[in-house]
Amino acid sequence: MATQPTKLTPKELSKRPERLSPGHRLCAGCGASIIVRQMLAAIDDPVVIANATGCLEVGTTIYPYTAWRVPWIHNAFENAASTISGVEAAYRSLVRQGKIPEQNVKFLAFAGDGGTYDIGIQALSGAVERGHQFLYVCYDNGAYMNTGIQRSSATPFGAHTTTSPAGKVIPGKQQFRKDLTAIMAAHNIPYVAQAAPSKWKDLMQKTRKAVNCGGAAFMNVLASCNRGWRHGTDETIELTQLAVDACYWPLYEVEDGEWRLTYKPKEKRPVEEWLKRQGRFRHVFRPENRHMIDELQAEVDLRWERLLRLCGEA
Amino acid sequence: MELKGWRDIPIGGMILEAGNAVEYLTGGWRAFRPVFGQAGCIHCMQCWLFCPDSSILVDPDNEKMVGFDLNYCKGCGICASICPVNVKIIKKAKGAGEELAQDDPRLCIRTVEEGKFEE
Amino acid sequence: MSKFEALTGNDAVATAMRQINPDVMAAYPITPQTSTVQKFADFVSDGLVDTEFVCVESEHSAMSACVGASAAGARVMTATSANGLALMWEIVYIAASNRCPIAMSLVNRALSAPINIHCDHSDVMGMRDAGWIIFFSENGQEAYDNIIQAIRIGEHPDVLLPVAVCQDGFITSHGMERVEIYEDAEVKAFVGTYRPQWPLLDLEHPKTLGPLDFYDYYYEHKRQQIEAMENAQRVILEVTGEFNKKFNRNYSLFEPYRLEDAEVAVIAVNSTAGTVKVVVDQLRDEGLKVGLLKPRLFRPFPAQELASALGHLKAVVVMDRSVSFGAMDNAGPLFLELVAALTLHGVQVPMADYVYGLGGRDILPREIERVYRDALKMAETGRVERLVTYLSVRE
Amino acid sequence: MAELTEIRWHGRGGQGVVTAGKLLAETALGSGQYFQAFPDYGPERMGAPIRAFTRISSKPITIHSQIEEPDVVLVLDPTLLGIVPVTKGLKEDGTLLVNTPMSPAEVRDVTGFHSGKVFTVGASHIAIEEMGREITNTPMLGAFARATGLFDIEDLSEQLRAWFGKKISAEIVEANVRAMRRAAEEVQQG
Repeated sequence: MATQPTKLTPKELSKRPERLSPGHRLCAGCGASIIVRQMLAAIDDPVVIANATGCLEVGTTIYPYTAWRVPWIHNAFENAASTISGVEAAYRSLVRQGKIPEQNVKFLAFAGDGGTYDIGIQALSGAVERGHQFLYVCYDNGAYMNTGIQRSSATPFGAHTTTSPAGKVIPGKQQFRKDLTAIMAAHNIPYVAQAAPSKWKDLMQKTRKAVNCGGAAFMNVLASCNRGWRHGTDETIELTQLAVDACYWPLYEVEDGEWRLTYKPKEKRPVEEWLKRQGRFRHVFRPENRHMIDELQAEVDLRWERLLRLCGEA
Repeated sequence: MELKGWRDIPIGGMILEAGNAVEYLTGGWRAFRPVFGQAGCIHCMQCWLFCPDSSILVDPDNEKMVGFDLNYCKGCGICASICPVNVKIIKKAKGAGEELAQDDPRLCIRTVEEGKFEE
Repeated sequence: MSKFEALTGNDAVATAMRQINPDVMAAYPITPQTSTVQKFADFVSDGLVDTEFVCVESEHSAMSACVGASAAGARVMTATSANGLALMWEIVYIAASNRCPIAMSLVNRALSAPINIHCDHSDVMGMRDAGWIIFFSENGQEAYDNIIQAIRIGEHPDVLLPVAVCQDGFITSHGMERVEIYEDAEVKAFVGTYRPQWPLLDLEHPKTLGPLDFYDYYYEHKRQQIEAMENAQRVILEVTGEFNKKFNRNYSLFEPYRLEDAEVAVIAVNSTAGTVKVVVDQLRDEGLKVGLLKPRLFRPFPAQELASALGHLKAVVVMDRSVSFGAMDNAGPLFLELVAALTLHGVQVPMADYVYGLGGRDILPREIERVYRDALKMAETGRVERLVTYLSVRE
Repeated sequence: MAELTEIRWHGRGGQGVVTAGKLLAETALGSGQYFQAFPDYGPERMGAPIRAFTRISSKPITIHSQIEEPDVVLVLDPTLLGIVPVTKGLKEDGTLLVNTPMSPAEVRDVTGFHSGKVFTVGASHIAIEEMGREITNTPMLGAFARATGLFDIEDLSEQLRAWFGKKISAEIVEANVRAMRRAAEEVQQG
């Protein structure tokens, strides 16, 4: 009798052994480790994980210590997807040849937005196009946080980073965030989703769909970073949810090409409310920059309307 | 862990003791600490869900939240901010908390192995 | 019973790969190695191998997937050339330091720019210090023999290093020659099954591979790599000996050709060594005491053995098919390493370097004959007129 | 059998020049000889003039350089005569074999090669008649065998069957064999 999957309630989940041990060196209040803990808690099957270079990798495996209680490999910055595709190919081959038993192993790759939107997008696109059975998770904290908050294509419009500083002439990042989730949906793979740890059940249900979709899956998960976003260490979950309610980070899934909204805020918050709480946007509240808030709001609305249409909700 | 020579470590940079990060106590990072009103707790385990450092201690048999693992808690205060009980029973207090540990019954310091809870 | 076939160097290597039947092959096409991967793809789609063939989107991902698969516990092979190897650069070093015994067919081709699809050794010479074991092959037969041995050498517990087997792009990779192909069962028996000691897919003993090393441990891990490279020569001779016995071959660290009683010798690798042999025979017919030393193993570099094999000579000339730009006299890397090896092992002999064949330019017997005449003059006068000569470059 | 015979093929991309070289190599293998067959690779686009090289010997061949002074030159495409210096480096007593309706004498005038032996054969014509397509490499092999005496027609026929056996229908294989044997008969020397 196939054992029943663990019920998705905090009580039941809290009984399962932690796969990411305490003692890792991610910053206090880090969104990424919450995401990893929640997603791994949702997967009952054995997992093998690849990481790209980045905060998660650095913070969890400073030799001779490792916080990983599951098989884990880091290769380089731009190849989490191709590395895990090699591990998955080995598993497929060794099982097919009867050299190791089939153990329903789930293969995951975790990488930050820099490692996914920018330097790793080619390996990601290649691996999903080849149809390896794995889930690629991007913990999107909106910049190269590990190396000191440099701008990535995931950095929000207007945000201050060390390579898109809020200067007198150029006030912060001038481009809108690359919509990577839509790009991955265009790969027509079985499962793509955007999620956030503040809506933990939604994140966990999506994780389960992703690891059981029978093919390549991609999840983009908002990971607040109090260092980079400049907010209090205790505001991680609150600000993550505010981004969702402001529809800057909508929660939806694309299952076999079917777009479905999985959360609709009762009251859509103005994006300004989210910006106001973060030091990286302080400069847009100066009179001469306020227009940037409107530009960002317009873009957020444009993308939100488009998403509603795609999900048949408009 | 005292430093080993090259003949005494696995080759290829491998780490063979999974999860040995538990030997590294990050509790020392705290500037704030969680203070816990055990009586008012409804054991909803939200704090367990949102703790970045797996530092919420759980008694799985009785499905109860029983305290914080101050060996690792970095004092971020997320548990305090998301605790759904209207009168916040987890507060973010100044100080790392060690000096209060001994006398304050509400603070429970436990070392945790594999998520199991030991007295 | 082995059989003789008309095979290009690429097809010979592909045949070896089929017989080895690796668990995973991750590769990306690049001239001139491509027909190896094409041939292997036929084997895969005809069900002649059990290999999981990962057709990646770039060489960077080829080596990345190889590292993932090898770490997982699979026997892994790949093939590349020139710019492809250059794109793998970051991961070539990681493969070696993760101690992944990946076997790679490296079909030598000039590095860009300008882009050039023909043969020279700038690619392998560029990665010679990355921690890989490196073999040279004069022709398709040697590439076939070397890559079979590479599996056993790389996977030996005292070594556990990746191995690159070189051959010359187009000249031998696309040149069809007579190749002796051993029986499948014999090759299979020789390579045996791969028993990884710490496979990532061992769920009972979860491992972390690729941690962050600070300055407290990085050096120790590198010292382990040095130890592996030091063990490699012994293991290579053991495996080579076993191979020679089983398949009636005569491989070693290098091949001396009419060297014992020679006064002067040329040192050349890969296909050019074959052309040099023809010239040696001609000059020997004229009564001139000339010989050739053809290195096979390049990393680890058998300095001691090379020095003792060349100790008796009156002049030594090295032929380099690449240039170390900005190194002493802009000489070639093979020359620079041999100068060091000989000098430090007490062999004081006039030495000169002839850089030739860059970007596939042909090297003709008469040009090699001139090299020998220069060497004979050097032996006579004891003087080196020109340390580095760029053969056949138009002034 | 001369110890080492060096052969240069001239043709255009897509005319099976490289395949012809390999066919010859397989035949040499069959008769216990050593050989090398290698193309002069450039971007071999359809129609572009290309060269291929073959060496055949009774002893192992270790040389790995281009052939500068071939013993035999074969020209698969007559239109190359005016464009490519096909006889460059051809040995004094060498053999030139051209697929052309011209006579050997006319070929000597066009190429200026007045020594050695010149053979001509209407390989294109034979190919079209026997195979319905202008594939000249197998007929030229027949003419080559006859002109140089290096190979026996029967061996070549067997080799063709073995080589094409799996790849194309028996009917086309036989057409190739017929074309090859006809070229062997119809080749003229002058």
